[in-house]
Amino acid sequence: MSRATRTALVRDDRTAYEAAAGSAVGLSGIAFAVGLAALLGLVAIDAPVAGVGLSVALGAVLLALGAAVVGFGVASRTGYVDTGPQPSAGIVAAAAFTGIWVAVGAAASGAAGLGTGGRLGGGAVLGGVAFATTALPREDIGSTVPAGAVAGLCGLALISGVVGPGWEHALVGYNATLFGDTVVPVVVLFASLVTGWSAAKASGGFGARGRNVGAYVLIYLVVGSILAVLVGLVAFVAAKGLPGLLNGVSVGGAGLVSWPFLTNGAGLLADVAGVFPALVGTVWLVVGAVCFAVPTGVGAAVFLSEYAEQGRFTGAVEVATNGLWSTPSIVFGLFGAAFLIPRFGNQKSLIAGMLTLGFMLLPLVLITSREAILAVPDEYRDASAALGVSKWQTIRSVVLPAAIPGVTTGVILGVGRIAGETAPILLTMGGGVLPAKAAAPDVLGSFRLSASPPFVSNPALLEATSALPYQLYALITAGLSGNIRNPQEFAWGLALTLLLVVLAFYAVGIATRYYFRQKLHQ
Amino acid sequence: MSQTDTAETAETAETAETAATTVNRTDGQDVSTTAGETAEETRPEWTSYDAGGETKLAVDDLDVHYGDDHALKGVSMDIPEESVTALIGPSGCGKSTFLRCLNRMNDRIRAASVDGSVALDGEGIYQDGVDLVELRKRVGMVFQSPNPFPKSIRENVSYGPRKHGDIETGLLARLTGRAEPDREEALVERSLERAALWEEVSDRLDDNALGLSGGQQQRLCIARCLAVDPEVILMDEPASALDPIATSKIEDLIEDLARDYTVVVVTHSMQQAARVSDQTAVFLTGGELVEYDDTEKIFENPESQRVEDYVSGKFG
Amino acid sequence: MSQTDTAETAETAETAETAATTVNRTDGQDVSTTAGETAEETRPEWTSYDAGGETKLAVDDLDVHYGDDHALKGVSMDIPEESVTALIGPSGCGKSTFLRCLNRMNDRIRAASVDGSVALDGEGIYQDGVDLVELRKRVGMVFQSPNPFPKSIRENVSYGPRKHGDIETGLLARLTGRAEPDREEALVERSLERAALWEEVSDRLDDNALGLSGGQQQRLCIARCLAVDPEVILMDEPASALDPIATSKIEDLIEDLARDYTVVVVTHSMQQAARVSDQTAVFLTGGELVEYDDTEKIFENPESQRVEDYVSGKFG
Amino acid sequence: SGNSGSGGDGGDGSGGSDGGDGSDSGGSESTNSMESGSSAPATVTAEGSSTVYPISNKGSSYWNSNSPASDGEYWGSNSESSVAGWDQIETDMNIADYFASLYGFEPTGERSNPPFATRVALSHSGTGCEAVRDGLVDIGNSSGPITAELDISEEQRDENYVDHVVGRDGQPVFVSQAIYDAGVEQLTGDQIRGIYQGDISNWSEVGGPDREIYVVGRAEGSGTDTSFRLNMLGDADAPMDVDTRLGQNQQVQQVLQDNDNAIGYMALAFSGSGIQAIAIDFEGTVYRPDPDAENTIFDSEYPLNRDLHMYTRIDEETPEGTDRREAAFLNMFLTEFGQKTFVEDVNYITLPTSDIEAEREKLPDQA
Amino acid sequence: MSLTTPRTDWRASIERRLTRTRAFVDDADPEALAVILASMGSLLVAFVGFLLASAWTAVPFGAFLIAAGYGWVRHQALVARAVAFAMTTVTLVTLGLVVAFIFAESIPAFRYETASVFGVSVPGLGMFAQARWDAVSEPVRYSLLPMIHGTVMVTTIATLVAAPLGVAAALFVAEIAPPRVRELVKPGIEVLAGIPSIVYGFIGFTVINPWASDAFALNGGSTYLFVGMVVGLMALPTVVSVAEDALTSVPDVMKDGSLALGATDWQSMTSITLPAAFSGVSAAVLLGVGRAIGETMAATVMLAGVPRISDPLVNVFYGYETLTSLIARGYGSANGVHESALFAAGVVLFVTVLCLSVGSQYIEARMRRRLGGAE
Ligand SMILES: Nc1ncnc2c1ncn2[C@@H]1O[C@H](COP(=O)(O)OP(=O)(O)OP(=O)(O)O)[C@@H](O)[C@H]1O
Ligand SMILES: Nc1ncnc2c1ncn2[C@@H]1O[C@H](COP(=O)(O)OP(=O)(O)OP(=O)(O)O)[C@@H](O)[C@H]1O
Ligand SMILES: [Mg+2]
Ligand SMILES: [Mg+2]
Ligand SMILES: O=P([O-])([O-])[O-]
Repeated sequence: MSRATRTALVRDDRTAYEAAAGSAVGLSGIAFAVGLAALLGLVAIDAPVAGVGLSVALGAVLLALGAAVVGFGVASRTGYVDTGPQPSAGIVAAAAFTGIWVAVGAAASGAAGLGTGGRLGGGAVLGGVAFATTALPREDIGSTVPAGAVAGLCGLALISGVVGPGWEHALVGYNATLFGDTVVPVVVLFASLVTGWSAAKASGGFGARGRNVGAYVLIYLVVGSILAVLVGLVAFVAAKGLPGLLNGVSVGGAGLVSWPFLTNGAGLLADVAGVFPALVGTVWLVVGAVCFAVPTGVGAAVFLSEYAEQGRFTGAVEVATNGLWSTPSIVFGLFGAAFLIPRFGNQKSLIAGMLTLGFMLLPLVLITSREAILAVPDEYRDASAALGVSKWQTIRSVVLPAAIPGVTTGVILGVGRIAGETAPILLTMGGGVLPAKAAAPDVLGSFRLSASPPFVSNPALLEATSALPYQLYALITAGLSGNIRNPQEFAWGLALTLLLVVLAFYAVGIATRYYFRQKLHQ
Repeated sequence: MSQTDTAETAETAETAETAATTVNRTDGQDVSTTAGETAEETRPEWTSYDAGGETKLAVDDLDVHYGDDHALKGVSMDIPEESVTALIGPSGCGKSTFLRCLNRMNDRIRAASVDGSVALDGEGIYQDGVDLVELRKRVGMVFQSPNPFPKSIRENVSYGPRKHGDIETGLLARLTGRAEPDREEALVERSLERAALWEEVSDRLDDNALGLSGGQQQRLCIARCLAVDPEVILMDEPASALDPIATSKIEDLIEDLARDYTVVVVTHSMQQAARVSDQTAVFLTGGELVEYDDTEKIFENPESQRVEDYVSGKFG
Repeated sequence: MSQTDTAETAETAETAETAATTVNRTDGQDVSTTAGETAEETRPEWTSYDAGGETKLAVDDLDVHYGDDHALKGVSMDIPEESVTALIGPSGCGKSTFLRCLNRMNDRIRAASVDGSVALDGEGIYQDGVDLVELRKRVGMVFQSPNPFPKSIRENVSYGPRKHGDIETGLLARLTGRAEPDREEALVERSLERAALWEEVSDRLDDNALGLSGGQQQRLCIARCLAVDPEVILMDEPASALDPIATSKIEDLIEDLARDYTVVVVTHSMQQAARVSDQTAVFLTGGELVEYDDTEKIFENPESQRVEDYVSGKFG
Repeated sequence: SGNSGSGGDGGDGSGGSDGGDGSDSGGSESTNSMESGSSAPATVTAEGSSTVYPISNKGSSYWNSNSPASDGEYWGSNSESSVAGWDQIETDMNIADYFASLYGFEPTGERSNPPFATRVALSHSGTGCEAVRDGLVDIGNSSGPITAELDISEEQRDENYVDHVVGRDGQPVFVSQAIYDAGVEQLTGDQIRGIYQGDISNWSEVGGPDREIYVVGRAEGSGTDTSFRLNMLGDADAPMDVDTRLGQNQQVQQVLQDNDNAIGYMALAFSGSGIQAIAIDFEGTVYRPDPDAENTIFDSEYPLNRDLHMYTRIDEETPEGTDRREAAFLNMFLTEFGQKTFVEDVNYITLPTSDIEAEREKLPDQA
Repeated sequence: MSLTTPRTDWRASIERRLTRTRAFVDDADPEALAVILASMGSLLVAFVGFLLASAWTAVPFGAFLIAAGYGWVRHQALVARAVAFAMTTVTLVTLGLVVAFIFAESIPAFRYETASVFGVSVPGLGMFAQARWDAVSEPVRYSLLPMIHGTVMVTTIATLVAAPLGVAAALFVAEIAPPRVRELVKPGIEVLAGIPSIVYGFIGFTVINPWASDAFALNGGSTYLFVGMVVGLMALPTVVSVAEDALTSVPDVMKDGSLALGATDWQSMTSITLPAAFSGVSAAVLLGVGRAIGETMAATVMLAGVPRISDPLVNVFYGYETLTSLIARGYGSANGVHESALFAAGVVLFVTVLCLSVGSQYIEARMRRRLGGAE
């Protein structure tokens, strides 16, 4: 048992082996990054590198990595270095490599001109070999040799130009053609992932520790890519949108900023076309939705967590709210169109949009408020009750104040979500593609009293109004035209404005939560 | 504990074990709480103690169930006015349950059902039409762990009176000239002084109460309770979360309070019960009140063998 | 505890209070943990105990901070092989912290930072390049509350060896004929037997471990730890959640284990420490190791006045 | 004609205009907002066809800008430029003031503040026809006949709607530049039918390169789609088989530019770079996308040639079908100035003078 | 449980409720009762008025505001409770109305698409029994199959993206990341949830579609492949945050137990944390799938908009139409049965997502019970 096979408590300083494996991981990482750059078209696969095309150079790297990885395995197996491999690489690795090699086999036989049967056969043969190589020998061989072989094969394909610049392969029956420009980077990405994982295992000395390192390398890569996508997305929209957004910005004498993109409409005579009406529309939408959803949601949350007996009724409401929460926004749109529009002047209107978004916001507010109220310690309620204070007084003076941080955070995050919604307002609110400044709704100034029912009216609420996400959609479908001088710039500026508005809500929401948490933990 | 005890410990443990096994064998039931008692019949006369003073709370044949769980079994006892009554017993024996029956805080526990009667100054508090709010104004409660509201110290203390409308504050009151900041100030000072906290916090009444230390928080909760001016004060292990210094302050305070109030205190520390209480009730596993008598009597010469075992630390 | 104690209690309380105040006055610092000790300088010779046997774990000048909180102050002690070392002291004095330093479980606590050195068989476990996995294989740990995995009893016990590759199971191993169900079976049986659990569970090894009672779960956790065959077993209040019967089983087990293993056990019960340990270390408030000696010596004739007060129940 | 729901409430200036008004600087854009007050006539609303949209939107923009006669760029005459048909107008009033005053509205004399605002929403013909039918808007824009859009008889049409034709479109068929360059400069009607009914799927079948054909259609219910089915495939409900359907004309143009194997039908106004209109051979007659050719798609002989309509509705309040606001606005398009500025300049075919006269007949008498 | 118990349960609870109501009515101040009756009554009337689209709705609503305002001043506790109850009812009514209207509006389409099996005519069967959607030319048919196929394609690809990446990222945030990194990554992923779908759609339409068209020589740029990937990215944050909650709710002592036995972090994660949190993690994936199914705008602007089934079925290089994009694109210009068919698509969406939601709630509740029992 372990006492007999005990390995050293303190590992020596990094051995040459670990260092080599570590550099192999690093090299795989670089290959991965270059592959990504090539996929995104940042570098061309036939760009010259050290006298050869990038594709050939990458092939050489992959071949070297494959060889190195196999070397790590062999060195460990022959006892040349001290590692702690387990008897087998395990069923997961075996399955993965079997899958990979079945695909390779099928593709190779297909390329060799064999039919479906040939492909199946080729796949099965190679898959079987891969399974045996992975599963049967000791872990150090099982997790390096198949990996090295994959990388080596990919490398050879690239070096020999079997796959390379100008290569193309029509996917018969799929109406698509694969080109070297996309396939080479994908091959590189894939092969470098495999060698990276395998080399990471080697650097961890195989065994439990090696698996740990291997898994971590993959997970870090995944998270890194997600974050890269996030940052890339925001940066891309920002880079494309900033020229439009900042078009004509100037600082006046009294420090007054003139920001035409945000304060102009897209009217015929406007110097710089702007998104003012849509911005105002979005603000009113949010205000309206909040006015409907927050009192309703908080009220219902209070009733459910403080008054109602926990039982079938509250259970049913919980199922209902969760159901509402996950209902697709377009369904809310349909509902708004069928229910609200006939009731508000029979046309798409601001108030129909407000209420539709309010319906969407309602479950969010209800769920978060309920959580916040339930999170208020019962001690407070007991303490208050023990002082002879009535239930409502307790709710008002103790429970709600303590729940406010949670409610606020939930509302802000919910508002962030609905502010960016398009589908519901597409069906209920509509609005113009390129509205002029005067089309911005003037809700406060439009209240009218009259002697006949409905006694109070507000034409601004009853009119179709644009909002940022809707305007973006309308621009996409209508195509870019109109009086705008640089339509592309305008559209990207609009997209950036929308993104900033929504992200601002999120930032505020997250910061609020962080602030209250800090305050609580003091 | 004398030093000779240590030599005995191994023995004690063994006794405890056999005892526990016995309990198990005779009852045949699962002992989920700390046990280890000798089997013994409780006799009614052990609990029919009369302190001599006016009876403030008369408990008669009180049974409490949590669902199917019989937590308190036919408890009867009279709690005298202006004195400290201690409730002791091993964990889970129903001390807190009993205490919560006295101001009907058990009503807040869904599973709990209470039978029997409790009378405050002769008026049954479990009869129909009792105003819970009124009852709890008269029977205040201080909880095991300090639970001040996340408000300022001042607001914590004046919370009860404000909500009862004894003190009017707020914009409306100020506009109509009904606000009485001076009366509030006086009340806060008096309550904090009684709770022996005034000196420590007088210069920071507007700070958040959560910034106080545990002992200060506990005294604040007592002050908060005093501000409502109750007649009975129930305390559930009021010092369990505190360090010795804070504990001794609370103990002094309890003795002090007994001059004007009827104090009922649950404690897990026999020393504390011995120090502060006038009479002591011992509950044992299963929710029985086994013995109720002068504190001195209970600790020096209890009737019940089990109580003797318990107070001498043989189990629990 | 003898019956005469009760009469003393009032006095004791007062002594404690004055003592505590003294501490406050001399230190001038905030005593946030349980205190009530007489002021006294700790002398190094009180802790420089040599048990005679081989030293298994040598702790030298260990300091632990949680953020700004100094939880353990310059603790040095040598823990001898194949014996039971008890750590006692009031709540919050750093016993658990000390224990977690011995297998570096403190690394998992974000705020914790450790200075000083701990050597296992002469090898420093806080130096660079230490393999935590290897360390924890050699220094096993049993937690305060039983924490079995939500798996079958068998899988719980064989979890460690499986993960270390000592036992192969699973589809692939079975396919390649490398599975050793018999060896696993033997290991599980041996470990459960050592943990005095085999008889109770032998016929339901495939049941979920969460279905066991608290005491059984705790013994299962011990068996799980034994299956890895560590050299040192750390136990943090292993009986605090258990009833007396289960407790005494665990205590027997500990004494038994000391024949082959080095056992370090934290306990809040002085009786337990006295019953099971060979040597006892007393930590007092502030994270100081005040005295470390033969258990008998500590309980009968400690050098430190504070330790004497503590073991005789004057505070804590 | 019907009023929109909001119109009844007494439209205010802030209800504003879609197609754009505004002024030279962003800052003063808001001047038109409140003054008009609640007593002003309701906004004229229009909705529908993306084909008609360039005409009505440009008209609406001009109207809402209410530029003074001295502003040679947007209305009227000054030293630098002369305006088509200006000699028939010769006024010193602002543009909307002038046309509104013809129907008795009080001029405001202010830039960006017309006597009443106009607003044009963009969708497609089907939607526009429905909107005017349901009384949601004053004017329904349509590039297909309302009879086909709403599936009604001509009697029903004449009973309920007034059909104002403001211009004409020679609906061309476009291909991607690459296809045109590869030699597909002309197709027969049958070939196009084959392509749009799924019988022909490769350009090589019609003399082009060996590439699949990316067949682009317009949204069902759009006038362009209806006219195309009607005029090319023979029936407004004829079956079609396309690879994608796009919302509006402009988007078709973009997709044709983005792909190098596409074919699509559009309105004339949307021809642009990167796409090429092709000549179509209908039973031996080749119609070329060139106004000067012998047979041209600008000709009314061209089978795909179609009228661009603005429908108003007949109801109790307006038995004539067109009220004064609508008439004032529509009349602007039926002048020489309007035909040049709003029809020809956006690439459509102007109406012959005789037709203009006939159209003006449908409007109520001027004040 | 026997069959009779629930019924007696019901009766008992109704009786209990009745007695409680009676006691409440007896206890309460008559004026307070009157105020509550007035405010609740007028709210109800206002609601009915609104349902009937009456112009008089404002009157009872105003009455409600006045009564509630007056009651707030005089009988705050009771009125607050009544209003809170009314708000709960509003929430429930909202869900009820959503269901009622979507279903009601879809009835004509289901009627139109009645088909018969074994002589029994089943309304709506035609929508699933053939594959033709053509709202214009004869025979006019409204099959939802092409859109369901599209939705399945998009959702599958999205799940393939969101599930593994989401679970990996959740593991990272919950278990692996150093605290500082976690504090950056967690809000970062939450922010990902905030990016409006139309922005994704815009990027998809202007950048990805043209690129895909080029890179794969496609006939047009719309592909289920890339729509699915974009939608997967959108569903990712849902998966991460729900799965992360599940992972962190596994008690620390379990992980500590594993580590103290000398297992590596990765082993502890795969053998202890993930299995213990399995239901929570699968609920996370289900919720993510739900979001993917309901995602509208990206699909609408990126897909071709032709109701067709790709050939072969799994051809991801075509992108025709999903249920959501069908609605978004078609609503407004459709009328009659065509419009009703869009509501039918909404019904299919709603029911599917509701099932997923209920399923994930059930799974989560099970996990909570299991972990609760573990303590
Ligand atoms: N809310 C509750 N629901 C169900 N059972 C309860 C509840 N509160 C207490 N019990 C049960 O009632 C019995 C008595 O509990 P109680 O809290 O009164 O004991 P106690 O004497 O205060 O113990 P401790 O000293 O541990 O506080 C115990 O068995 C306990 O499990
Ligand atoms: N995770 C942590 N973060 C911050 N401070 C901690 C943490 N764990 C312990 N401490 C602090 O360190 C000190 C010692 O704690 P430790 O848990 O070691 O005490 P202990 O002797 O085991 O007490 P107990 O008998 O109550 O378990 C205490 O002041 C405690 O508040
Ligand atoms: Mg208690
Ligand atoms: Mg501890
Ligand atoms: O003119 P349409 O937009 O309806 O084609």
